[in-house]
Amino acid sequence: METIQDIQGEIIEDFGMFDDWMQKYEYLIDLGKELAPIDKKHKTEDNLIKGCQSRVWLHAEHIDGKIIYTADSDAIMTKGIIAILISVLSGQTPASITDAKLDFINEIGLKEQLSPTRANGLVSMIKQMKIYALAYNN
Amino acid sequence: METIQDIQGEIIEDFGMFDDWMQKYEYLIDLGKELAPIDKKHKTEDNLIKGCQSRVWLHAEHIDGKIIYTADSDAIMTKGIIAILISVLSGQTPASITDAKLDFINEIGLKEQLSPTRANGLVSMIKQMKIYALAYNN
Amino acid sequence: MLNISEIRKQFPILSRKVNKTDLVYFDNGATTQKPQTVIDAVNNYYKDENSNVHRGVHFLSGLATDKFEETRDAIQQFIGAKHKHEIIFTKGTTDAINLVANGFRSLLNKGDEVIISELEHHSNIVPWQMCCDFTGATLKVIPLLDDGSLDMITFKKLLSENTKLVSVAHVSNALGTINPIEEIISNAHKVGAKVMIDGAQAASHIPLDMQKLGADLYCFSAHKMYGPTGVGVLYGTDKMLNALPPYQGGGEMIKEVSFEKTTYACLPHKFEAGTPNIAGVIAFKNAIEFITGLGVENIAKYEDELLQYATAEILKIEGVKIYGTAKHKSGIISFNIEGLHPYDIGMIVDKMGVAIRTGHHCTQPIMNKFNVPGTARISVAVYNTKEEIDVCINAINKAKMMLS
Amino acid sequence: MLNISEIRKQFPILSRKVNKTDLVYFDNGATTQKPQTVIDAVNNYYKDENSNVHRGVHFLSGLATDKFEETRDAIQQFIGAKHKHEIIFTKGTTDAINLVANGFRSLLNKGDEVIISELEHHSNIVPWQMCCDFTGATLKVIPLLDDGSLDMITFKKLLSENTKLVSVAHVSNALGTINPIEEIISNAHKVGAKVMIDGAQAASHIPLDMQKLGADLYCFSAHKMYGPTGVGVLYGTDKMLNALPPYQGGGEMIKEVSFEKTTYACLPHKFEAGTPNIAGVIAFKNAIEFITGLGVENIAKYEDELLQYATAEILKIEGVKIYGTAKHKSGIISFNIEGLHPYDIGMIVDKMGVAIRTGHHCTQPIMNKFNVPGTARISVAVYNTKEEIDVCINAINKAKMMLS
Ligand SMILES: Cc1ncc(COP(=O)(O)O)c(C=O)c1O
Ligand SMILES: Cc1ncc(COP(=O)(O)O)c(C=O)c1O
Repeated sequence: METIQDIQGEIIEDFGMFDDWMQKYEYLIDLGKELAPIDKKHKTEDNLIKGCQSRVWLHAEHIDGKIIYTADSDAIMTKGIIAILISVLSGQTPASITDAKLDFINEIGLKEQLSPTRANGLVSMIKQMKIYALAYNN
Repeated sequence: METIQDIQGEIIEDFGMFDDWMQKYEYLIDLGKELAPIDKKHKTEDNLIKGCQSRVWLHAEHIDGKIIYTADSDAIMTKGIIAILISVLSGQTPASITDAKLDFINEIGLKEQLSPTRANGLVSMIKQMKIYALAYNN
Repeated sequence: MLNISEIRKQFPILSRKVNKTDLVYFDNGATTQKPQTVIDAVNNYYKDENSNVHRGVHFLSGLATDKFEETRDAIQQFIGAKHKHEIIFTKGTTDAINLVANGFRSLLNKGDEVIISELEHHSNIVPWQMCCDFTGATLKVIPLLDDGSLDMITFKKLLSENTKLVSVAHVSNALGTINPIEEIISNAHKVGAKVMIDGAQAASHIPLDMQKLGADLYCFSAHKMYGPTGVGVLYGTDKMLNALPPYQGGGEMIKEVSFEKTTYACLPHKFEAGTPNIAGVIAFKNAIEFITGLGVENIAKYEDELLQYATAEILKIEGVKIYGTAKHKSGIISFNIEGLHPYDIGMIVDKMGVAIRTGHHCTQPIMNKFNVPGTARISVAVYNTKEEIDVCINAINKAKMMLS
Repeated sequence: MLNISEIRKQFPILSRKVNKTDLVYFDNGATTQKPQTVIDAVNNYYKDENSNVHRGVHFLSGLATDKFEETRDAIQQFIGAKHKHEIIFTKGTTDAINLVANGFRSLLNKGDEVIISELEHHSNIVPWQMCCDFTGATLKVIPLLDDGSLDMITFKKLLSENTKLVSVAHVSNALGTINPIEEIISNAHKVGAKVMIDGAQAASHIPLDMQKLGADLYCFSAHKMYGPTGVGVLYGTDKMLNALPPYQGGGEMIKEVSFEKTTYACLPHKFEAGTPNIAGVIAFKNAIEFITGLGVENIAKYEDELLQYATAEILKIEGVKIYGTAKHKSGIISFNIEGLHPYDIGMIVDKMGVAIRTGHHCTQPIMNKFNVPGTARISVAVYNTKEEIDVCINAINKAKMMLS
């Protein structure tokens, strides 16, 4: 398994290839479409993270000392960003997840989307991912 | 008895002689000091017109078809302005008081003191003087 | 005829770039941009006039007070109020409605009824829920018809001698519907109910005459009518406002304070406790002058042209659905495109410089009625153009292509 | 050491003329003047950034929201609050106190007691009178000693297990007294009472650290601290604010609205219904930066020098009496001259360009205590100078001559 740091490096590299916002957004849309679906039974009210505009469902499982996340959103762009976050954090150990510094966010120009003042639920989602990890870390 | 219009003309003339605010204020202060005192028994809560800062007492009597005003204030500058208003309106008939246009106020540079937004009770006092006149006019 | 390109020049923000392209601002329902005269008035106030208002005897205090009160005069004229003291300055529409809803806590009893409608902004729902919770009064709701207009037949059935207040929007911020408020007022008055109108989306779009209209209470926000943020107006008839108890306690709203007994000042001060947004109120006058300079009728006519044009263009988009198709509409268009989330559309058109609003527009009951999580919304102001609508439609089409 | 002449240059209004002479502004307790950076921030906001905050997905909305929230961060740091969501934006101090006093309507019962003091501003009296009227709780008042300080012995006797809240000013706006709020807080907490501090006259004059201070609630107004009009802050501990019910209903303060059931948003949004004074909040950050740039300690030290100097000079005037001679005082001097009405003094010094406040300063109980209709008040800010004090004293002497 690659480390969180490695994966972040690859993502930065991927995004480095784009010349403009359109390519970047198209990539996000593709990622969103390809995101492995969440099991229907996990798309519950309990797993719902409410942003103001797009809804995000997040589920976490602890398998062989690793945490596996699945998620969904009703907005495709949000789903694209979720796909990236899952590719970085899913399958990692609880400890490495709680310690993770997600500095790739700044470098790929998604800082705005992930600003705590934005109303898309993604910041709460990252927080929730870390809370799950923390819970399994004990 | 001079008409309201005549008296206003004289006041404008008086004030025309002053070169600066100091002379004007000194004159007002003198007028304030010389204002005929209100009868103590008329300095009642009922006759009190509350401005925010200086208190004004106003009393009116109807004698021989004319209205005689007496008034007082705890601030001397206010009293000076009252003295002028009384010199214009006291001793006139109810009808001429209710009809009076007090345009001298603008011309002698007291407009500010008598602006409806100023908190010295003078605007309410003029209103009250007219209300008395109106009452006696019926 | 309005000269729109001259009007645009008065708005400095309209020449800024967003994401390297020209800003196309269609989020006017949320807040409008400000003309230079309004910006200058704020600037001048702080540079040359700043002082606390009322009570002060020094020059600046007098100056600031006079200018502050001049805005009250301007508003009185603008909305045709009978008395100057019927104009109360608030923080905004929300503040104004809360002031009234709080006051009605002492006027309502169990068994009384308050009527609002299904198309209200949350600001005209929640305060009444709180008021009814408190008093035991019942909240009744005028339903929406499928075209986004009010079901007036049901409204009339809801009215009874128990109805104490009807509070409805003049114009719906989510659907654009212009409600028949004259009819609502006259029917409500027949049963002895008071009427409050939320004019947040109407005041710079529809000519107002309070004395003709006969509403007991009417309110709006400066920031939605080319004016500064943090200023609103509550109009109420002398009689209605005198019947309401004071809202906030503090300086300026009292006549005399002692620990034994406090007496309250007259209107409008009774409802204006604390230092107001002086800069904002003073500059609001310039916004009013901007509007009256153009003429509200002219603005309404031009905005209606934009509405008709934009509606026609949007309907050409395949799979589009417009929410709110009532006969009487103001310049607001809410829509969705089949299979797409409004958030995604908003995000993408933004990259092309186009600012539209997406979401529930603080009108969740409307979203529930149409069974959507939200909509994309275009709302126009007098400085918008048909060319901008074209840019916007192009951007939406591009977003649609990228997302499909 | 502060460079006052450099500081003065940042305030454009200080170079204006009043009645043909230089403005000498000593009405800072009512409102302070604004530095160029604050004026520019408002200007830039309207020219380049204006948009409604929160909820919007387009560029300007994000920009305005980020800047709006940056002010919240700046305030958190400025007052040493533990959490960002403990900072609530209000219209001003009066609005903040009313928000809290309204909330305590659901926390107080008959038999409970609220303690305020005899030196409070009406804004910290009337809301509690209204709250006690409503709940049947009793309002107790800490008396003033002759020097204008609180009678702390009586205060301790007033405290009991019935005391649910103590609300006092940090600094008296009429007397300048700095109250021993640390002692008040620790004593109140011992009996389990909550403490609210009205910091309107303290926030730009005395260093603040909420976590050290331990107050449950603290509030202040931007316009009294070099910031824009129409903005205030209510600080409350997470725990205290969560215990208070929402105040105004509207947009932004809700999680979900339906006619059956409305749920409220988390802090700080729960208390921020409606479109806020966005321009004002954003520019408030620049005022905070102005203050921290100089250092509150440095400001306090310099203002104390001005206070000492002015006090000594005023006492040279024959027949003068200063109200408020407590040991711990902020830069506020209230006085009267025997036989003269403060209104007359204020009117005359104004003609010499000197702006002082006269009247009851919204503290009628203090006026009653000292048995005067009002006082003349000098209140200093960091841009004032000893030379200005000289000008002011000269003007007062001249007024005295004219009036005697
Ligand atoms: C001690 C004190 N409390 C409260 C207030 C009220 O502040 P605002 O008018 O900004 O609401 C003031 C302002 O005069 C004050 O000096
Ligand atoms: C119809 C309607 N009512 C009330 C409001 C609330 O106005 P404000 O946020 O200015 O208080 C709005 C603004 O969105 C609105 O559109």
